Amino acid sequence: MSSEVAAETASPAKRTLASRIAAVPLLGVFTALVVIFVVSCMLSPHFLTPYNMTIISRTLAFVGLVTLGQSMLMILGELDLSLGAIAGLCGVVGGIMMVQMGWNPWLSFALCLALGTFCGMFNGFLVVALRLHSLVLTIGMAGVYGGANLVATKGVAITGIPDAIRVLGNSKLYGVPVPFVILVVALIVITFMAVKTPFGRYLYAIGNNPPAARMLGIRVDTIRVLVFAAAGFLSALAGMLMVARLGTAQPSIGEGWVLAPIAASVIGGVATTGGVGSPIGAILGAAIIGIIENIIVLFGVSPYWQSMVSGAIVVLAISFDSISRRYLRREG
Amino acid sequence: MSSEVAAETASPAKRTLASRIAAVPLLGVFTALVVIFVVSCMLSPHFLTPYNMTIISRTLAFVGLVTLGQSMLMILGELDLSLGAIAGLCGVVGGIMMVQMGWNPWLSFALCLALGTFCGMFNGFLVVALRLHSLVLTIGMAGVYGGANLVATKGVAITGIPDAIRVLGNSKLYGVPVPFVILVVALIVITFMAVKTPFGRYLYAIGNNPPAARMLGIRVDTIRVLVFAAAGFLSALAGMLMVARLGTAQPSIGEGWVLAPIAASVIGGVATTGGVGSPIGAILGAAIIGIIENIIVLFGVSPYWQSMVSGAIVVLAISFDSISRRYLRREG
Amino acid sequence: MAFLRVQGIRKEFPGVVALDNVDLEIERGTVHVFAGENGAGKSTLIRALTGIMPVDSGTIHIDGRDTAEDKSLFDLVAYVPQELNVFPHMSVAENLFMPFDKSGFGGAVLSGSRMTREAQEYLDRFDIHARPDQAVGSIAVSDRQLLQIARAATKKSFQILILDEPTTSLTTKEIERLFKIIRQLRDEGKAIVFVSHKMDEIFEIGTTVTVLRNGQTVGHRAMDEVTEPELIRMMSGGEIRLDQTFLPETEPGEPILTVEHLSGRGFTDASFTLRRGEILGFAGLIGAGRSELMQGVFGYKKPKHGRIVLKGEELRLGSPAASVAGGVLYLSEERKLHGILPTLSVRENIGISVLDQTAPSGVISGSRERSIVGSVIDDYDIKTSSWEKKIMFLSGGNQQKAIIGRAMARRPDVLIFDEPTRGIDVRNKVEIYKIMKSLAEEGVGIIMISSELAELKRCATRIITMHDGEISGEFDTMTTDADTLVSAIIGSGELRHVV
Amino acid sequence: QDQDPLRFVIVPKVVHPWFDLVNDGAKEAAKMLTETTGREVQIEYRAPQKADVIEQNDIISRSIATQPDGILVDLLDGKGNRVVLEEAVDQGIPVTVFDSVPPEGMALTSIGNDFCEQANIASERLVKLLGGKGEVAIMMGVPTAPNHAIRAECHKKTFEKYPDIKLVATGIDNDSIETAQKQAAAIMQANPNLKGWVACDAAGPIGIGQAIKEAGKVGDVIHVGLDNLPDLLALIKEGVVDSSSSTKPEMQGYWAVIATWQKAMGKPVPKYIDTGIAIITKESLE
Ligand SMILES: Nc1ncnc2c1ncn2[C@@H]1O[C@H](COP(=O)(O)OP(=O)(O)OP(=O)(O)O)[C@@H](O)[C@H]1O
Ligand SMILES: Nc1ncnc2c1ncn2[C@@H]1O[C@H](COP(=O)(O)OP(=O)(O)OP(=O)(O)O)[C@@H](O)[C@H]1O
Ligand SMILES: [Mg+2]
Ligand SMILES: [Mg+2]
Repeated sequence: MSSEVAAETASPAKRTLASRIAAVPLLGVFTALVVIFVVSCMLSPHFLTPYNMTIISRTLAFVGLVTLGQSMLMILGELDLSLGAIAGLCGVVGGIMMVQMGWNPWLSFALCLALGTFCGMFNGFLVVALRLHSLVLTIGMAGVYGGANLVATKGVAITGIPDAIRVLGNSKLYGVPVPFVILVVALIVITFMAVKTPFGRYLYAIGNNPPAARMLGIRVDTIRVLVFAAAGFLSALAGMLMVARLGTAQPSIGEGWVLAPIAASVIGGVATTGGVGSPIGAILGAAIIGIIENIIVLFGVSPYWQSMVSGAIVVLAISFDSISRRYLRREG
Repeated sequence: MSSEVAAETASPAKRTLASRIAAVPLLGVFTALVVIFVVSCMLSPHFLTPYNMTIISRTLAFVGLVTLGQSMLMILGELDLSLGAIAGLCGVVGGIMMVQMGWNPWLSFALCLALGTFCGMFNGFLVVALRLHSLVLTIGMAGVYGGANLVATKGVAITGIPDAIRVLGNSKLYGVPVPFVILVVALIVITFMAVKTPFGRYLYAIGNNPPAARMLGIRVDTIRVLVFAAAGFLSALAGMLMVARLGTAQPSIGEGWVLAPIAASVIGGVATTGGVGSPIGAILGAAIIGIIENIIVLFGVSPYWQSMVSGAIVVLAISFDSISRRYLRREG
Repeated sequence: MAFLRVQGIRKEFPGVVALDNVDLEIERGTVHVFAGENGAGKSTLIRALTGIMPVDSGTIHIDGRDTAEDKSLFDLVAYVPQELNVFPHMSVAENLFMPFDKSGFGGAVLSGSRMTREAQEYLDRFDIHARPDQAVGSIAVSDRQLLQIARAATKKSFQILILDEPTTSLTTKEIERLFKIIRQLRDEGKAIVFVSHKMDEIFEIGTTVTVLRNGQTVGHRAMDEVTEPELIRMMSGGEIRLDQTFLPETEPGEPILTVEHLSGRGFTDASFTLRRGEILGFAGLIGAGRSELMQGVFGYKKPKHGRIVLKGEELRLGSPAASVAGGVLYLSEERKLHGILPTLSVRENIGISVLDQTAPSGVISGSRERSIVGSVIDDYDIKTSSWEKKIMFLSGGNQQKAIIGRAMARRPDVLIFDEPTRGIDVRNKVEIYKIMKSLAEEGVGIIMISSELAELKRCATRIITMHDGEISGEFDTMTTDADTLVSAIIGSGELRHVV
Repeated sequence: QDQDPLRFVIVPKVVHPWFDLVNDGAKEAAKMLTETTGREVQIEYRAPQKADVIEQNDIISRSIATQPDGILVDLLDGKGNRVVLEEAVDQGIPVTVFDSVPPEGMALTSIGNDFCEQANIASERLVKLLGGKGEVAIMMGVPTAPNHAIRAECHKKTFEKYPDIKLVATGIDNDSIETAQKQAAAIMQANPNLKGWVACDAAGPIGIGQAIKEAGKVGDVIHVGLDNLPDLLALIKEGVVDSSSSTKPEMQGYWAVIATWQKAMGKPVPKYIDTGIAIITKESLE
């Protein structure tokens, strides 16, 4: 470290290429993504078709929205394991409103986003009020929200979602699936927020050193609650878009959105200990996982091997990241 | 421990009752357990029957063994989300050895415990070698071990476990199910280790402050790997006992042993941040969860409400713990 | 009425009254010193003045108004805590201006270029060696401490600046710089509160002083009306001689630790020999690489090349466990990061390093542990309301004493002390010198890293100077004058061997 | 006559709408018995949250602890459930098995049909529609769920009988429509000549149907579905999915209660009652 200090203060020319690369935190995951993309293109002729790209980008959109929320929470040093359950609950409540109650679809959509925001906020409130680490609290809350879903639906999907909403899930804008467009917009907004606004920087500050942030007068608790709420909102959005996509409100929506967003975030450089990483990295991580899952099927990997292969690749991806970072640091 | 406190302070008379209670970390969870037990007895005439006590204690035995391992890891500041998958993998490998290969049952049993130990140790090795936080690594490893299970069994249970082994899961010792006896023995050994041996102290030291532990000359990495290995061993033991109980090696063994042990540990006072709590508290937490699940069914709660009720009770239990601890501290 | 006025403040923690009926008046345009021994309540009082810690009773008036009625009055107070409190993964500029609304970056969008520009001004003014966009985790400790002070000064509204032991990681040059800034601020009419255990600093900068003992105010004085011995007597209730030296009086024995051509991150080609029964001082500017070298010797950071011989046997490089097993102990300068086990009790914190005495059979004997821990607590006068108190609730100085006591209880052969008296009060400093002396006389080899040359001259028989990662000289304390040492420290002059 | 109500506990495989229909049938039978015999029959419904033998065993044993007059179970895996069933029998509680096969050597009445037959009906129909040749794919449900695994195995056996039928891919949907859709889309990408699909669970055929629609392959790829979830029926009506085969849950619940009641009354009971399989096509829906 002292050498860095010396090098940096004395002459910028002295800094090696490796240390410059290490200074770009997204480069590792971006490189990995490109490598995986290129390899996939070579492995399967069906990979780089417009249709397959549509599938990948749309799948990424749903899990990506949840990943955005989860990664912000992780930067803050928190975790919410109930985001999937919130997505599912909001999806089915939306279905109930639109179909069984016959409410205006857009009103129902908005109300469900509000519901998701509220659920997230409630988690945040409990974390703050009870001074609990969020991991276990949200394990419990996942049971509560998932249970509410079951109570509301009795496990039966709600069919007959109005076309007005279905368009959101199934149409394209200049050839790009609408959910993916929404993800990109959300990513831009959140990245801007994270990088350029005081609020975003406080996120990092709290994740870095909560007592110090509190001492400086940053409203740690308020910010925590807000970020939980934002994550709830994004999950509800993902859930509603999935309902729009499927045309039915499935009670099982969100079940796969619990661990994948965490894994994606870590692959993308967000530390589980807080204060490090970026939402954009997390989305790149989610893209890596999505492409791997896609290529495994395209490539005809036996279904019995699928979970092993994708687990192994997650492990490889984070190992690669960790090793390359250490190597680059040593060089720098 | 509390008696030690009393002995050391200059004037014990000055200390209030509340502060004495606060000084006994297990009292909160123990009280909660007693209250829940008494309420359960009042709610259902079927609760306090020998048969029901048998099923509660036996169920507790399996998840309890995993909880012991997970709580030690949590005290160390780590988490292993693949323990359930290890239990399942060891269970089915045991089945394959005993049934399909026709190996000696006890040899197979021992080999499976060794396999579990190895899997845990491998996780620990990766955590140490790659300097990763264990949460995400073990999400990936859960995929790997769970996938290996699927590859080995193609999802089909292996039947025909020899009676020699089945006795372990189904017989009783002085009216107590053998798996529960094994849990109690393991608990005593581990508690003794945690409280009375240097190794136990090192666990807490590392969980508190890893760099400081290293400076004290503690072999931090070795201990990490050992505790991961121990957790793998205990999970394999739980998996094998479950095979013994069922008489078939079910590929789904261990699926429910991922989040429950973490929730149990936190209810029992083990912090997810490391360095705090005790294995015995974690087992009390697991007992609370087990009794609640039992009484929910006895009481005839609608299956649609079950997950919501048990989630809410987990949230209540940790809230109660957190609030009472703060209240008592303020008093003291 | 004084600008800041405190009346009858009381604060109780479980088992200890940290502040007991404290009164205080601080005027603008003065530097007000809080003096007191470790655990006297200085930091607690400061936390009360900043509004971050509620008090049990008493009032605080700022600018004539009661803070209980108007919390925003605390915006007039800027505060630098005793412990380093930075955001390691964030940039220097961000650390400097956090929280943004208080430092004039309150808009909805942060301007990176403006921040960099203004940060550079602060970095220049406080002479901090860092770039605005650099991660704070990668700059030197002294720069972090200065950065923290600069951060307080970025608070646009502040009228009162409170510095809780700001000089612990600073060198003379940096302290001079800091004092210049403090004087500037004082002359601008700000009120400054300053805490330090270094007497010369207090007398150099202070206008008035309030002395605390066991949570009570024992006196207020104008600085020029009080002498050093008087002040020390007020703090400790006893007499302490400051001119005494603590050089071991026995002859050094055989070499116990030999370091040959050791190189690693932050130090190159270091060779030296430590003998039994001597205190070997290491002097240098902060950032000279002394800590790195010693962490390399100890094995906490693996050296790249070189050889270490301990008691005639080659020591495994890069293994603290092997060093500890061989009788080498290292006490870090960063006790929060490398020392305490925060949520464990004082008993467990001390007990952890004497396990080979308390658990020879593999099982810890409670009574043996209590007797060893008890004698450590007594010997080192560790102020704690109970042995079972979590060590994080002890005052900074008492944490330090617990860590030292713990190391001593292990009976090491080689003790590496990195800034042993940082944050320790005058009386306890002397206690630590005495301990080092008697250990040395028992045959322990001691390495003492210190940034206070005066302290090294009172304790060390030999002094090795380091500059920029390399050993720049080796001197006999008795025969070397301060100027020679200083020129070796700042790196002017050839490598010298005077012994 | 003993006027205490008779309590029968139903333990399905998992919380699932299909079993609500079983429950409805059971209640129907209970009502009929209450009215005709004058002694009240109560139905208690206790379901595992996950389709996992271990959890189901916990539920069964907790039900035994309440000493009911009969237990009706849809076994997840006869061999794995055996321990607790034996405990029930030991305590003199009548046990009836529905929708599944009782463990070997246990003399329990069973109601329902076998999954293999259900799968065979679907795969044979697909083969016939394809004229005995072409590339086909199977969508497995949850690989560890025995009924899903049995169906997958029987589909495979059927296809193996026909030399010109080529099984080119197998997907796993884990009982999720979304996953089914993703997997089906990818598999059709990788196998452009794919002509037919069969499924093994209720979620699979819906996801496959949606993927077929989206890929614009309606009419080109034939899909014989499974079960009768509303979405699937809609797809059949639309002509995206050819047909489906479905068990009759109400009938199973009804007859399981009758059999248990007979056993509880000490009357003789048949060893097996077949409730049949319904074939659903576009025509039968109209
Ligand atoms: N949060 C806390 N909980 C319990 N006790 C505390 C807490 N904070 C401080 N104390 C106690 O209050 C007393 C005063 O501590 P304080 O930190 O104010 O001392 P100090 O004068 O700053 O000492 P030093 O020079 O060592 O920094 C000590 O006995 C300490 O143990
Ligand atoms: N384990 C560690 N983690 C992070 N930083 C460390 C660690 N150990 C040492 N450092 C850093 O190494 C840097 C170099 O040390 P420092 O500036 O303390 O030089 P020094 O010669 O040891 O002087 P002094 O001992 O007077 O501080 C410091 O920034 C210190 O924080
Ligand atoms: Mg202090
Ligand atoms: Mg240093």
